[in-house]
Amino acid sequence: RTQAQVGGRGPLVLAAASLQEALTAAADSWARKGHSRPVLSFAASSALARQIEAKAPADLFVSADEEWMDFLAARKLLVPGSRADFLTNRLVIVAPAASRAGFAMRPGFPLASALGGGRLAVADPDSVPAGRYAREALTNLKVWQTVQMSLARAENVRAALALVARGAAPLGIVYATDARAEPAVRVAGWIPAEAHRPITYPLARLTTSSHPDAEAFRRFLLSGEGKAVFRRFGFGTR
Amino acid sequence: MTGEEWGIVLLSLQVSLAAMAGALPLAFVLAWVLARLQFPGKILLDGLVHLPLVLPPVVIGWLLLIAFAPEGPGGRLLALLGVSVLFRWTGAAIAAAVMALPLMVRAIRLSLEAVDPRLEAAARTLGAGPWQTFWTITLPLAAPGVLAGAVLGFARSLGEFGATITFVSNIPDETRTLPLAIYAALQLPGGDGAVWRLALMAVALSLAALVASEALTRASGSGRGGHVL
Amino acid sequence: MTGEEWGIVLLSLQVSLAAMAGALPLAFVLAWVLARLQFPGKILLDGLVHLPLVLPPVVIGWLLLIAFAPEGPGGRLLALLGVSVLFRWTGAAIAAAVMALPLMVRAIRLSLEAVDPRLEAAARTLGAGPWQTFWTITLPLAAPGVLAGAVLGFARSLGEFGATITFVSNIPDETRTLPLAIYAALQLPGGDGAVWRLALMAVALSLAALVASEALTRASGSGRGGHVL
Amino acid sequence: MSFDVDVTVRRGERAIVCRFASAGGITALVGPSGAGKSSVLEALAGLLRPEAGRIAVGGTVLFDSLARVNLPPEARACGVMFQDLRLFPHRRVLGNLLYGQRLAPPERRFLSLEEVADFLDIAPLLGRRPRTLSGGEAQRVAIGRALLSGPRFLLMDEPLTALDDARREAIIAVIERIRDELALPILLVSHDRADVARLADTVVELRP
Amino acid sequence: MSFDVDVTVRRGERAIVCRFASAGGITALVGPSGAGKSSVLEALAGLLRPEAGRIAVGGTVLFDSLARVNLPPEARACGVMFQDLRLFPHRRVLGNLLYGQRLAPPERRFLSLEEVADFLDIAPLLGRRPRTLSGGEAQRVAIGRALLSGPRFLLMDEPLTALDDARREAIIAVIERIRDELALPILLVSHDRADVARLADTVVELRP
Ligand SMILES: Nc1ncnc2c1ncn2[C@@H]1O[C@H](COP(=O)(O)OP(=O)(O)OP(=O)(O)O)[C@@H](O)[C@H]1O
Ligand SMILES: Nc1ncnc2c1ncn2[C@@H]1O[C@H](COP(=O)(O)OP(=O)(O)OP(=O)(O)O)[C@@H](O)[C@H]1O
Ligand code: MOO
Ligand SMILES: [Mg+2]
Ligand SMILES: [Mg+2]
Repeated sequence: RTQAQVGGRGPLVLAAASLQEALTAAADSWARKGHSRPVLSFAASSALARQIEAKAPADLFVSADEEWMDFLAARKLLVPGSRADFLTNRLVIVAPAASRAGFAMRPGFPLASALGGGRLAVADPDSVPAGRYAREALTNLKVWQTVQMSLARAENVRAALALVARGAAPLGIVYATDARAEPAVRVAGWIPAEAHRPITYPLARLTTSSHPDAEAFRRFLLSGEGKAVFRRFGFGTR
Repeated sequence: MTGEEWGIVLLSLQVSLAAMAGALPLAFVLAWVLARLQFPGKILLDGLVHLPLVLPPVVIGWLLLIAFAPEGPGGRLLALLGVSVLFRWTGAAIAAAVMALPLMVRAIRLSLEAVDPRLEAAARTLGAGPWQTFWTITLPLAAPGVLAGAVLGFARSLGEFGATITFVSNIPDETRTLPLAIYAALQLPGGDGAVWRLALMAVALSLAALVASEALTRASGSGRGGHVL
Repeated sequence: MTGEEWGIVLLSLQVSLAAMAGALPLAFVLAWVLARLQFPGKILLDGLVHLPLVLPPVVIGWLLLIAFAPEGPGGRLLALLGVSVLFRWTGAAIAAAVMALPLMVRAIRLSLEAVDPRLEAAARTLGAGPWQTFWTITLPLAAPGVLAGAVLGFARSLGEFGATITFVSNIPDETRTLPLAIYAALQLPGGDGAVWRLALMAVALSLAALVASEALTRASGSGRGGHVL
Repeated sequence: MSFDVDVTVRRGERAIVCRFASAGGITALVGPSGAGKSSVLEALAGLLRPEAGRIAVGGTVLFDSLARVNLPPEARACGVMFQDLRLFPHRRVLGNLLYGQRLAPPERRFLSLEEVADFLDIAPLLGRRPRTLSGGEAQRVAIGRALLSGPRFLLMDEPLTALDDARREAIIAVIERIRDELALPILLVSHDRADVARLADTVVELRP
Repeated sequence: MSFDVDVTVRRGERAIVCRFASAGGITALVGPSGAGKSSVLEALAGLLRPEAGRIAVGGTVLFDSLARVNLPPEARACGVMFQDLRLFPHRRVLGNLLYGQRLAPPERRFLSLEEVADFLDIAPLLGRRPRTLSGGEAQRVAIGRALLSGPRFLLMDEPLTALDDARREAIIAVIERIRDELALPILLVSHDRADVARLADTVVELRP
C-alpha cells in the first residue's frame, strides 16, 4: 500500500481516464483528512460502464459523458438521487509549440486552409465524447464540411494530443485540461462554449456500492473543497 | 524506481507467471488434440483457439466480462466455489492466459507434429503404455515447443493490456499491471519518465525469461536428429 | 452488412495480408539468425524481437509514431523516398507487421531448429551450394513453421488495435480496420449489434486463413521423419 | 510351439501374406528387399494391425481377428531391434538401455546392464547421446535395449549387418545363449545366408 | 593416383588418424565398429574439417591444411552414399534421384535415370515418399542418388548390407562397371570380408 492506513481500503471509484491527475489529487486531499484512501481505477468510460453493467462491485462512477451514465441509469445501477453533474470542460484548438497559428473564432474560420494539407487530430467523433463535442462545435461553426475528410481520429484525447505534440498533425482539438498540461503544444484558439452542448462529467453512486465511506467521498468531491482541486487542473465546476 | 513501481512489477510478474502456468496445460491438451486427432469440426476448434488473436483485445475483455459477471456462466460457477475474479488479480491472469493461449498452442503443436511416431512405437514395444509413452517420449521430444510456448505466453502476458483493463479494470495493487501503469503514465503530461522506467522493467523481465529459457534448453540439451531416428 | 462494413473488411484484409507478406521475409531472417548463429548479444536480439509482445501495443504505436513522425529517423528516410506512412494504410500494415513479428519468428525458428543438418550436408555433397541447399532443403523442411508463422501473423494482424490507432489513428477507408471499427462501436452505448457483426467477419476471415493453411499443408504433404533421416 | 503366425498385412497397395509355425529356437525370416519382413515384425510387435489372421507366440494369442484379440504392444513383451534402430534421441545411451528394463517386472529380467554392456562392448558409450554414435555402435545399443526389456520373445531386424567380425561373434553368442538357456522364441531377419544357415532352426521365406 | 589421404580427424575426444594412397580402382576401408570409417568419409566429402593433413583425389587437392586449401563439398563432386542414407523426406524418390543430377554439369553425367532405376530395381518406387520405403529399398535409392550426381569419385558407406543376393550382385556389377569403364576412384566401407576380397584393389585398415 502506498499509504499507511488504519481503516483499510477506501471506496472503489471508477473514473474516466481524462480525470486521472485531478481525481488522484482530490483523493489525496481526502486521505490527508484521515480517511482511508479511495481506490481509483481509470479507464475509458465505456469500459467502466460495461464493468458496472456486469455488476462488478464498485462504489462511485465518474463518466466523461452523460450517455454512459444514462445507460447505467436505465439499468437501475445508480443509487437514486446520487447523480450529479459536477465538472465541466472546454475544447481548444492546439498547435505545436513552435507554430504561430491562431484563430479568431467565428463561423467559417479558416481551419482547413490552416491545416495546409495536414490532418486535424481529434478524438474519434464516432465514439469518443471529446470527438463528438468537436464535431458538434465545428458543425455549428460551419467548418465541419471542410475538415471532415482531413481528420486524424485518435482513440482518446491524449492520443490526439500526442499526434500534435509529435508533429504528426499540425492542429488538433482537445480538452483545455489536456492542452494546458502538454508543453509541446500551445493553444491556438478556444472553441466557444456555446458551439456545443455543455461538456459535463457526471458522478453517481452505484447500487453495488457497499463501502461506508462511499457517500462521504461523493459529498467531498461535490463540496467546495473538492471542486477547488479540480479547478486547479483546469476544469470548470458547477 | 519508487516503491509503488516495484509493487507494479511484482504484480505483473505474479499475473504473468500465473497466466503462463495456468494456460500451459490447457494449451498442451489443445495442441495435442489439434496435432494428433482428426475429427469433424477440427477447423472450428482451431478457429476458436485463434479467436483471441483475431479479435481486438477489448472485445475479448468484454466477452470475459460477460462470461464472468455474477450472472454469467463462468461467474455462477466461480460463485459456487466462493471465488470472484472481477476486479481481482486472478481475473487479470485469466485475461492474460486467454490472450496468450493461441501463441502457446501453435508453438507446442509445431513441436508435437515433429515428434517421430516411430519412437513412440518403439517405447510401446519396450513395455510403456500410452500414458508412459506420452510422458517419457512425446512430451520430452516436444520440449522445445513447450518451452517456446511458455516464453511466448509469459511475454504476451507481460504485455497484455486491452482485455485486462476491459475485464478487470485498472485497480492499483490488484489489476494494475505494467501495461496498465504505462498506459496511465502515457495519459499524464510529463509521464514520459515513468513510461520509460516501467517499459524498461517490462523489457528486463522478458529478457530474464529468455535467459532462463535458453539455460533450460541448454540443460536439457535435447539432442535432435542424429542416428537412428 | 452495410457497404461501409464491407469496405472495412476489405481494408482489413489488405492491411493484414500486406503485414503478413512484408513481415515474413524479415521474420525468416531473424529466425534463421537466432536458430543457427551464436554471437555475443544474441539474447539482446531475441529480446528486441520479443519487445512488441512484452510492451503494451499503445507503447509500440507511440514508438512507431516517434520513429515515423516527420522529424523522426524513419520519417526522414521515408520523406527522402517521397513516401509517407502516417495516417495511411501502409502505416497500419507496419504496425500490424511489428506486432506480428515475434509470433512469426518463434514459429519459424522452432521449425528451423528441427531441420536435420545431416540432410543439408547430403545436399552439399550432391553439388548444391549453401544457397541452393537453403532453398531446396532447409526452407521446404521448415515449411510447417513458415506456414504456422504466416497464419499466426495474419491472425494477429487482423486483431491488431492498440499500436494501429496510436500510430496512424482511425481514418475511414485508410486505417479503420476491423478492430478499430469494433472498438468504436463498443464505445457507444447500443453499439453491440455492430460489434457482433464486425467480430463475426473477423472470425470468418481467420477461419478462411486456417482452412487455406490446412489445404497448403496437405498439398505439400511434407512427409516428416520416415526412413533414413 | 514358439511362433504360430498366419496373417495378412496391408502395406500401401500390397497385401503381405505370411504364414509359418516354428517349434522353438531361432526362426529366420528371409526374402528379397521389400518382401515385407519388417512389416511382419511390426505386426508381431503389435504396431501394425493385420487385416486378418492370427498370431500366437509361446502359446499366448497376441492377435486373432476372429476372436477379436489384439494385445497392445506393451502387453506383448516382445523385444524388438528395429531395422531403423529408433534410439531415443533425448536420452543418453544409458537412458535408452534402462528404458525397457525399468518397465519390465523383475522376474522377466534375464540380463543385467553390466552383462549387456560387456558383451556388446558399449560400456564406454553409456554417457553418450545417440546422435554421436557410429552406425555399428548405435546398432549394438539398440540390441542391448531390446534384450534388457525382459522380453518373452525377440524380434531382430538385421541385427548383424554393419558389425565387425569380433562383435558379430559376440552377439551371435548371446543370441545362442538366450535360445539355449532361456528358450525364448527368436525371429531373425537376415540377408546373410551363412548366418541363417548357422543359426536358424526354422527358415521362413517371404516372397514379394 | 586415385586417393592420396593423410589426415587427422577429431571426433569427440578421439583423434582418428588415417593415411593411405591408392593407385586406382576400388579402395576398401575396413576396421571395427567405431574405428572412424564414416568420419574419414565425411572428411573426404568436405563435411568434417580435419585438424591437419592433406586430401587429394585423382590429382586434385581437396584439402591441405598447410596450403590452406579446403574445397567446399559442392566443389568436390563426390558421390556419397551415407551409412544413414539421408534421403530427403520432403521429396519423392524421383525428386531424390534427380536432385544431384540436375546440379551436375551434363558432361559429368554418366548414367541415365532409366539405367539407374533399372539395375537398382527401383522403377516402381519413383513416386513414393522415402518414409514408406523398406530398409533395402531406401538403401538402393541412396545409391542411385549418389551415382546420378555425376561424381568424380564415389564414397560408399556399407552399400551392400541389408540387400538380398540378386540386388547385391546387380549393385556390385555397376560398381565394377564404373570402376572399369569410367575409372572413377571408389572408396568402399564394408564389414564383409568376402565382398572386400572380391572387389578391393587396395585395402585400408583403420584401427580404433
Ligand atoms: N507406408 C507405406 N506405404 C506404402 N508402401 C509401404 C509402406 N510401408 C512399407 N511399404 C512397402 O511394403 C513393402 C514391405 O516393406 P518392408 O519394410 O516390410 O520390407 P522388408 O521385407 O523389410 O524389406 P527390406 O529387406 O528392404 O527391409 C515394401 O515394398 C515397402 O515399399
Ligand atoms: N559427435 C561426436 N561426438 C563424440 N564422438 C563421436 C561423435 N561422432 C562420432 N563419434 C565417435 O567417433 C568414432 C568414429 O565414428 P565413425 O562413425 O567414424 O565410426 P565407423 O568406423 O564408421 O563405425 P561403424 O562401422 O560402427 O559405422 C566412434 O567411436 C564414435 O562414437
Ligand atoms: O475521458 Mo475519455 O473517456 O478518454 O473522453
Ligand atoms: Mg525391412
Ligand atoms: Mg560408420
